[in-house]
Amino acid sequence: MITLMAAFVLVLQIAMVGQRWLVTNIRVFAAQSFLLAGIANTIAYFNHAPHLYIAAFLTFALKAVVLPIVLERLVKRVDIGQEIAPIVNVPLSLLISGGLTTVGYIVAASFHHPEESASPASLGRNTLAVAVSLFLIGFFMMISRRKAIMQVLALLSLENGLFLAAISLTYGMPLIVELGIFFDLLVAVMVLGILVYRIQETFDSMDVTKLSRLRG
Amino acid sequence: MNVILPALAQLSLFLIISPLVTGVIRTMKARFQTRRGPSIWQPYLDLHKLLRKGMIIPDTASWLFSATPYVVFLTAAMVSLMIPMVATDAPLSLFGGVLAVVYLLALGRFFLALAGLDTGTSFGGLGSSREMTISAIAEPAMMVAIFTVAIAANSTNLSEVAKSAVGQSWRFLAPSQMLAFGALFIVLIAETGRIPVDNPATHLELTMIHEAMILEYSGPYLALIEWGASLKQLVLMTLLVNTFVPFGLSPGWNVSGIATGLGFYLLKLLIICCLIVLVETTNAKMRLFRVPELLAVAFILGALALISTFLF
Amino acid sequence: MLLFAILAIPLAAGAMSFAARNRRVMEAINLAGFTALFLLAAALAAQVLRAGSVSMWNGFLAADSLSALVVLLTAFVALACSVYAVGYFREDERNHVFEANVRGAAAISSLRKYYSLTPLFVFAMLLVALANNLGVMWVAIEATTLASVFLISFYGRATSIEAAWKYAMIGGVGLSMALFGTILTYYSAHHVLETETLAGLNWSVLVLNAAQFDKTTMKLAFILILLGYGTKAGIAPMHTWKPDAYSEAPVPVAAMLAAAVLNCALYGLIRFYVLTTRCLGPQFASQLLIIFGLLSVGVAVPFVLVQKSFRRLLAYSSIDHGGIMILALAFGGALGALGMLLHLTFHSITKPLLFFCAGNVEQHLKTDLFRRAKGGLIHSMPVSAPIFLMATLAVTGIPPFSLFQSEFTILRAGFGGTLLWPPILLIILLVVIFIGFLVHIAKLVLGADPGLPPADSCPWKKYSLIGLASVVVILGFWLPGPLFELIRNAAQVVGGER
Amino acid sequence: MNALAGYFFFGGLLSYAMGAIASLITGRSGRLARVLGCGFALAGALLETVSSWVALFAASDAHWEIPAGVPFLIYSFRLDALSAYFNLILSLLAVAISIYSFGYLRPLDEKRTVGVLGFFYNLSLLSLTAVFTASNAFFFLIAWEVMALAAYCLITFEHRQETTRQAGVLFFVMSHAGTGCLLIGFLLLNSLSGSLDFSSFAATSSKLTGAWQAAVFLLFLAGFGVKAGVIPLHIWLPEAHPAAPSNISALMSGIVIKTGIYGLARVLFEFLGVPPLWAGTIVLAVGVVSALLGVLYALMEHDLKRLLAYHSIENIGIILIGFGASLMFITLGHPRLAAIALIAGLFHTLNHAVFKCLLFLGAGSVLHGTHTRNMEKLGGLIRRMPQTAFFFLVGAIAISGLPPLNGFVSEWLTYQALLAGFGTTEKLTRVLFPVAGSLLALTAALAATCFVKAFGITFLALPRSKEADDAQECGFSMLTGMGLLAAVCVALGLGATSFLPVFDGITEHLMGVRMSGELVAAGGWVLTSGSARGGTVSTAGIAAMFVILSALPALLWLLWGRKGHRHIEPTWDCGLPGLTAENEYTAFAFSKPLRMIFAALYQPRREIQAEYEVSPYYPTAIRFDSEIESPFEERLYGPLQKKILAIATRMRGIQAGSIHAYLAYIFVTLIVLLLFGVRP
Repeated sequence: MITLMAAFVLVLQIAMVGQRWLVTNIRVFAAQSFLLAGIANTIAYFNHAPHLYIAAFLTFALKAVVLPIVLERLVKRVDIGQEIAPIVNVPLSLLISGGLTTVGYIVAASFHHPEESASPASLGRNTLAVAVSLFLIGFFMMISRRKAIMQVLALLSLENGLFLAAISLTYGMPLIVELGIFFDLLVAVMVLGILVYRIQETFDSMDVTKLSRLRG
Repeated sequence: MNVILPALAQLSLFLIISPLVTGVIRTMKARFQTRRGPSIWQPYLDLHKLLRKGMIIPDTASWLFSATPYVVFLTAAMVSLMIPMVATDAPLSLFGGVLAVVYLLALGRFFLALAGLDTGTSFGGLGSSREMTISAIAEPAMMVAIFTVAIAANSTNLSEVAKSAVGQSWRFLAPSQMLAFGALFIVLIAETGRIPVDNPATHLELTMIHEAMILEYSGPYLALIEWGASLKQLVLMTLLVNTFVPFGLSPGWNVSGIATGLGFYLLKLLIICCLIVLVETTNAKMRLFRVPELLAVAFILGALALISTFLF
Repeated sequence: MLLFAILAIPLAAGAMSFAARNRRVMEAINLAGFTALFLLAAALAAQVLRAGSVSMWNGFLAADSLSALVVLLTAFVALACSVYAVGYFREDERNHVFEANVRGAAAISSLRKYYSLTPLFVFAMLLVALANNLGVMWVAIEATTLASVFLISFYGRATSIEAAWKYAMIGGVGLSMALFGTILTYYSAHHVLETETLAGLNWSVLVLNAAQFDKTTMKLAFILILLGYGTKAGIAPMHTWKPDAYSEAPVPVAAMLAAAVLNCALYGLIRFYVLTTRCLGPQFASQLLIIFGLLSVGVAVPFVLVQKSFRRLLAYSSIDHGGIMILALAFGGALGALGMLLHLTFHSITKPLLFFCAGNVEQHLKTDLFRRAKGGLIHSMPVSAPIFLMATLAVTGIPPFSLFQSEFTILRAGFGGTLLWPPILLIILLVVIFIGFLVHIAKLVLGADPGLPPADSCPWKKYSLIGLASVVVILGFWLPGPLFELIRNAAQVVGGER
Repeated sequence: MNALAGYFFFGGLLSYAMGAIASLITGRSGRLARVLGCGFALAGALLETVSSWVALFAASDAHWEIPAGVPFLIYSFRLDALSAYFNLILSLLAVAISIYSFGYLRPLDEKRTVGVLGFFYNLSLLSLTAVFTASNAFFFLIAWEVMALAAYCLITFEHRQETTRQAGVLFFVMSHAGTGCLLIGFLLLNSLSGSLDFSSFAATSSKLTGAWQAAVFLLFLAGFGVKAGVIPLHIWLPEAHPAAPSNISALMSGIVIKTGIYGLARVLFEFLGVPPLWAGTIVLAVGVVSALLGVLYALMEHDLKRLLAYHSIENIGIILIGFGASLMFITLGHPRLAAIALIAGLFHTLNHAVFKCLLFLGAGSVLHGTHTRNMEKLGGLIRRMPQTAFFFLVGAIAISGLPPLNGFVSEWLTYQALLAGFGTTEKLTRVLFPVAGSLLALTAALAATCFVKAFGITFLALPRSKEADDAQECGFSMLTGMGLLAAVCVALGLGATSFLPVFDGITEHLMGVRMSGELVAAGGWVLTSGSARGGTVSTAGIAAMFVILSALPALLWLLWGRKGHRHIEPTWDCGLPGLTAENEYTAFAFSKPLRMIFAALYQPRREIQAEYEVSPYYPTAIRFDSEIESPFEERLYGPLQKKILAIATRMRGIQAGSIHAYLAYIFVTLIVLLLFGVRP
């Protein structure tokens, strides 16, 4: 079941790659984060890892609710709901993300262990593959999208991949670390948000390809 | 004691013979050109006249101008004591071998060239420029030839060279020796400023070399320079004849030996003079910038001589 | 307690200067704070030398000699920068830079931004060095990025926003890779330690059982960490943010990025390097490090040879030095580790000097472009210009300045190894880099008098320069015994002997 | 004995250091800084002279180790014969230059920069001493680079001129590239011997064979060759030496380039073991080429100091001929000959140091008196600056290798070594020796030509410009400095035989033979080529003969010359009245024949523009200029530099400003490494 949810997460990620509407992208991201929270909960339930509940809750609160709202308000603020033309066109990007998924599986395949049957690794293997693919695809989205805010979003989805990896491999990091990470995430989004806003008002556009004055 | 007498003897011989050689060559040349020409004693008369006269020092010249004649004369005189003339052991051979000879002559030339520049006339500059150039180009050829000889005797000490040559009288027929001789002969022509390199008789500005440097000299200074020049010429000829064909060199300084030695020596000189005259009369003066080619030939000959010592 | 104080002081300083209402107070707070910090750092170093290592909160914070060294250097750089910053920003205010760039913003608010964010920035760096837990260390490093983004966009020019954006984005990606690496390390340790408490990521714990970690996972982990913290350290090809950030940030910030953040990033890298070598042996790590090291030094070459701005020139110099240290790590052995830490120390003392000189020159010329400068600065800047030339020679490893000693040590380590071509290639590249620097800076400093008005009047800027310069010169002839002792112990930590 | 040497040695170092600091501190008052700087330098130089003289004849090497406050660094000095010899040369020159500088730097008193000059002058003396005496590779490299640094600052001292700055940068760049080679070389030796100490290099030299030996040889030849200025690594030299103030040029040409020679001597004869034959051949060839090309380019110069700089290249070549021959003899197993060749090289090192320093100081005085280095503007100085002219003439005779001065002696020894070399092998290689000898002869003759030009055009006849016309003889201290060196030239020439024992220590250490006994005959009057039969020369004797024979002209006077008296009259000049400076032969014209003879090398380019109104046969104005090609700059270094910069410019595309590209770099790296990491 976890594997299934993980698969959904991956699908959503690829959907993001395919999706060109900014607001929709944000919503998809929210859904993805929601699913992640679900996964976290289930793992917490099955493997009696109480601290994961907190992680799950934080994920839900932050990634599925707060951040999307913040981002959407930012989008409203700088009113750019319109189309964004990616650097790599959609079919090709879908193809590439497919390739990246296979890379993810290849990488995950190397995680053989004597205690193959033991639960963490077994759910590890598959979800890890998903996690790695999430990471890579998120990374790829940062490269392929022009809009600053999309890059932020991509970065966040990439973080999602990490979160998935963490919970699936090791039932999440130690709690303090987990908290620290979330705190950083929050601040990061704030900082990036402000930067995006500054970019918008300085360059009258969100297109980061315009940011190419510093050379050599 | 046993050095001083020979030294005096050889020095005086050199001083006496050197103008004669110049005279002989001039006269012979004249005869070859079917002129009567001056008597062979003319150079002595010239020297006598010049020494008697007063002299004029250009106001642009410095003390170098006055110092040069002495340096030229003294270096030539000193060199004449370093090479075997009638006896195998030269009086001052210990003070310097063939290298010293070459470099002492170079010292004289150095000052002469400076004196040429010292007066500030364009002729002087022209002369010293050409003189230094040609002698510089002549240097390697001369050295290679000399090295061939020195290596054969494995010594740069001329007395040693002569001794070893006397030891094997017919060695000069060896190809290396022949080649070296040829090289050195060409150098001799260049160094003594003879046709086809320079014309000692001319004062035609375009072709002057040696004469151009000493244009401003007069009186005793001129005499010293001229005498020095003829000494140098004799020295080089002696070098040529005594290192390659050392016939009749007396092993020591005894009267009989000296007499025979002197006889042979004069004979050999006469032959060399003939050769020189032959060259001078049969060739025209070269353009200045053809001279290096001639000297290149000399260098090649010398190098061949070296390599042939390796082959044979 | 000491550790706590070290962390608390900058936080307090930050908060106070955020509350402060006028410039002098902020300056005073910062100066006082960082002076105190430096003293405490020295005390910590002394204590570590005595006791071996210090820790508190059952090992949540821990300082062995390596962390002590990094803390000391960070504190030193922070102090130097805070002194220089006073003069620097006063000059800016005199030139009405703030009004010009940030629309409608008063100078005071910009200054408050600087004076309150810098302590936070420093705090984060100190936490990096003092956190025993690798996860917390990651959090701290991420925090350094976040704290410094606005310091880079400080002047609010279009270009500085661009620089900040690139910094944030590339840094963000890099750090997420680092986080991934951390997770994998945790995982590979997980099977051995079977613990889910905090201790599972405590370096002091991990290093003891690193030998049994899962090999493949550790490989992947190290790769990710190398890329992640490598990004932060500006190792090619993740170096691209550096020139932009360094040339746009205010000089004190740039100096801190170049001299202190670099240390922190490398510190993080070293921690994992030790685990990796314990787990996989030196071979795997060093082959990667050699490639990245040479790449970084090599990538600097063309940009040093052909460069239009001296601020960016400095950035490439620190890329090149990062590469050198990475190579030192790769050459390994006791000598390599020692060489690396010597280089770390000398670099973070010499580099700020170079930045300060560049800052003075830039404020004097109102530009950082070579073609706008007419040369002959030595006439209008009798202090900064010669020191600039001196610092250039020092930073390119010309004796008698200290960086030559460390580079020589590193090269010895390199020639001690099996591969001879990397050190030889390194030497060649270093020579070329020196050429580039000399040509550029000599053109700037020497020459006929262009008739600029005399500068070098501001005592803050002048004496911070002279002081630092004399430290650099002295280091060339005398490395204080305790400091060398500390470095040697730290090298043993790197070498995995402690 | 050693203790004594030690006191003087460190006293000297201390004095240099104090001089540096003192002149830096007192920089504000120029006069004080000048006096202190030169004074301390002089004191230090004197102390060093004593210490190295003592050490030269000491029974055992003096060796001191002082721990430095820096990791791995030990200030370890070893004053063995070789070091002492070079230190002797250095201190000798330093004495003369310091005395000279008192007067030469006086015009700088108003400026504050004199303190800086004094600082770097003393610093370079300090580092030079360290270079010659360091016995630890790390310390040696530091001293080496400090020396380069000080030299750079001294060269760029008059940095207002563009050319000076470029010269300085060129020097530093080349020198640093050379240091790179040295670094590699020393580290290779280090990894072989496991220690940085010179003695350990020497101890393990037998282990050095095959490719390693070849690598080490080539690296050091290049590294030290740059500093010595051998062709084709010489391009910095004719730029840098003239650019510096003349007293500094004297230091640079006199001794700084000799550090390269010292390094070569140290490495080739001590660390290299038995070198392959080709090594010696290469050194010989490099020597010949440097000597010949050096003098040929010198001939084309009309800038007095550049001319002298090119002659440094020539003389370095002559020195290397000796070294190369010596190496070959070692390989062929003739230690005695090797010793003679080495002595020839080392002796010429000293001689060149002395007379080149003298000549540069002379050029400095000319510059000081006329403010120009362009020979075409000079002339007639022999009347205006008589002493300077005389000293310069001594130097010129010495450098032209004419008897009886010192240049002749060392060249004579070189010839002898080369001649003897012919017998050392049956292979065709033996022809190399006499050929090299004859080319050396050509070099010497051309050098004489060049100095006829240099001295004749600069000092003789009529002044060619106003500056030259109202030139002033320079002050006492400058004359003293030059006079001292001139005296040394004469002394080393006439007293060569009594100086030879100096080399015994060196040859014994390097070849295990003491030669002075065999090289001297006839009760110290005569210098032999190892055996009295082989060839002899006696400079003292020649000088004596000059005196004795001058009785001859006196005699002639008595016989004829009493009536004749001398008048000073206007120059005859073939009857053309009114000789002016325009009539004089110029330096350019003087070297014309050689320019045409060696046109293949020089590739002279000339252009003549004549303006005329009536007909081309009556030009109103003629503009003529001609330049010769400098092949190494134009064919080798120029294109290289262009290429490198072009590549660099192209590579800057990496940083094109697009964040997507930047992210892509990381992304690709990540994927590649991940796959690399998980590969089975």
